[in-house]
Amino acid sequence: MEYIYAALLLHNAGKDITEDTVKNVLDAAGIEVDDARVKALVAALEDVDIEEAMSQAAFAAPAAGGSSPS
Amino acid sequence: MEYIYAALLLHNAGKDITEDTVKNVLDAAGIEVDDARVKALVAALEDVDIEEAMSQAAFAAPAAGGSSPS
Amino acid sequence: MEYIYAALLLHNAGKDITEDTVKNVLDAAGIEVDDARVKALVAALEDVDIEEAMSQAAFAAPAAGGSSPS
Amino acid sequence: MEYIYAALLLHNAGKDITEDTVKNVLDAAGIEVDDARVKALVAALEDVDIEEAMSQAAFAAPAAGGSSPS
Amino acid sequence: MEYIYAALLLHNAGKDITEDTVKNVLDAAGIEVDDARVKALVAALEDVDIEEAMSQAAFAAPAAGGSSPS
Amino acid sequence: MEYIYAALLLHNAGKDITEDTVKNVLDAAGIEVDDARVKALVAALEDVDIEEAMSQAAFAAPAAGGSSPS
Amino acid sequence: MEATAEEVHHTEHVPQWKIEEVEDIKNLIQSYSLFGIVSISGIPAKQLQVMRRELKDIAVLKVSRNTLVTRALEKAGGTAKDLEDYVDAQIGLIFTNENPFKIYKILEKSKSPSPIKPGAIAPKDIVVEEGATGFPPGPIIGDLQSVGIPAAIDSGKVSISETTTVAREGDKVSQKLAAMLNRLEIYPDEVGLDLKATTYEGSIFTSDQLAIDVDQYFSDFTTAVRQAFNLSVNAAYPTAENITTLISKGVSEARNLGVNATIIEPQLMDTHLSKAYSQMLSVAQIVYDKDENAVDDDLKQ
Repeated sequence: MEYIYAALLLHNAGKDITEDTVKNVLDAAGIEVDDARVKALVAALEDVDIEEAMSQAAFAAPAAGGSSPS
Repeated sequence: MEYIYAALLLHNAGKDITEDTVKNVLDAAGIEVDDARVKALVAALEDVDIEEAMSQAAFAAPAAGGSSPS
Repeated sequence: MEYIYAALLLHNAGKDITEDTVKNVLDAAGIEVDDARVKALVAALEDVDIEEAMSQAAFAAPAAGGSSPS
Repeated sequence: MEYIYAALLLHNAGKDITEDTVKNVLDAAGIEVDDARVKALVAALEDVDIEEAMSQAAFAAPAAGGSSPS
Repeated sequence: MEYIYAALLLHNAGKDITEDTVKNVLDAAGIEVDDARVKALVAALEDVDIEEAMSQAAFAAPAAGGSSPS
Repeated sequence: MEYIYAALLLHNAGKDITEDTVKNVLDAAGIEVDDARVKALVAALEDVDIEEAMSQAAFAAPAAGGSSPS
Repeated sequence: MEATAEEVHHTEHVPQWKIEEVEDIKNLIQSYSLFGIVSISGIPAKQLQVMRRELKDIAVLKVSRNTLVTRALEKAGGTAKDLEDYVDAQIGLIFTNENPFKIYKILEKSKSPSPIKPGAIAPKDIVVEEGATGFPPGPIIGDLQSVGIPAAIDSGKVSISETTTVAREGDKVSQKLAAMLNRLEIYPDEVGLDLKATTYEGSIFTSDQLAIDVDQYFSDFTTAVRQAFNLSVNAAYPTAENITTLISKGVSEARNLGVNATIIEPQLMDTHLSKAYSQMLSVAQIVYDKDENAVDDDLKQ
């Protein structure tokens, strides 16, 4: 989920979520960045109203309740 | 919430959450860092179990997502 | 969700979920395919027991979408 | 369920759900298409608000040999 | 039960539930119709909100549900 | 659901569920019959043990018959 | 050379040790990144010694005369001078290189319960729990009752018969009640180093700014995690953590659509049939309640 957190961080700070900005943040955290995942993230968020998507309850799968993401 | 996201990013990546690492991440996102907030965050994390907060979030999700038919 | 539906379609038909098969399905639907997203999907599915994940849906079903049935 | 996934895929991509588009998607997945089922699918969805129907909790079949509701 | 199914069928198709329409459906199914029962059924259904009555069944089921659609 | 009701009506009356019998029932109800749906229905029911499917529903019935679910 | 002249002026009237003390405090202020003022009121000298020892790896604790402290603050200048306002009553000085939020937390945790003084304000609700006391029967029963604590003899001991709130937060505690609480070994007060304000890297932090709301942080983390999860699912961005949810979501949506739109699909036939059957039973029940003869015999069972 690091990539998502990076996106949220940028969003909250009012910054654009681009491949570069996401990469910068992940780099700074000492994370080895996977370009494809960054690209996928940026593409997935392109048409998304982030404010809405982050506040709207996601489909509640029991899996989410079970194990905490590691 | 940027500071929280930064901490979660680091936590998820298995990195230590220190004043420096948090600052680095925020800096990289182009956020003007407030040292006091970073310090407060790092101090708070001594008493906040992120793993627990994460599992609580997951646990709460189904309730948030699903409304029972009434 | 198109990428997810494509994967489920393939799985249900007993087909392998690879970057190529997913791309083919999305292409056929007239969707402009983002390679990175396909990659991310296939990677995420690698370590998941799809059958098991699917079976969890039944439990979560009432919560689906988060809107209460009228 | 492949036919339904095909419909969802098309719907999500903002495409019309017609016999042709459904067939194309199924074909691309390497599925041998049953014309009657495609026709039936398209007919069944004709007057349906797909967005609502997919998010509204459906009647769940009781478990085979499952426990009776308490 | 056929009588009820006939009524539901008519209701779902947006048709009036009258002695004639019910009889027609049952006739078409090759069922020997009991006039008194049809009369009683039609009378009993007069003040019933069939939609609501049916939806009660739908709500009860999810509690019983839990089998994976396989 | 008309097609399903028709099938159950026939089944309950001890009649065969064929394209013709289903069509007859629907016709008699004044429903414009979609041949593909009838075909698909009859084909789909071929491998289904209707008696068993109904007995599964019986588990849900007490709740359904009772008052509103909690 | 006005400063020197002033220095000389003072040296004429001020003993050498005072000058050294002021210099010492000034040097401490300048050599630590954090300088704070703590209230030491109510702390016995002996306990203060213990506290100083316990803190020695983290901080330097110094107690001096307020006039000298004020002098030192003036000499140190900068933000230190702004702490003058907090120099009153019994105070001590604390010097550390720790994070100010951490030092505040450490000091808060080191506080220990202490008897409440007569006439003091209750810092929180004071509750006396029901149950046996160690006291043998005697006039204490009347004493308890006179401060509103119901008491009786039970198994040869004085026992408090009901859990009672004897003072609300902010209430003044009477002499009688204070004495009784002390006898019952109930210590509602807290004694310890009470950090009033600190300077830190050019800013001043007061105690209310330094108090970390751990619950708030916890709930912020929970919210952030939920937001991230929501976003990842709602944007259908697959990760190891949410792929199961995404699959479940897709499956449920397909099922919902299939069932709600009655799509003829082999995997859904059982559900369609069950649903129809259940609906029929529901309607039949209602019909039966109105007229038994409206349903056929196999439904009457």
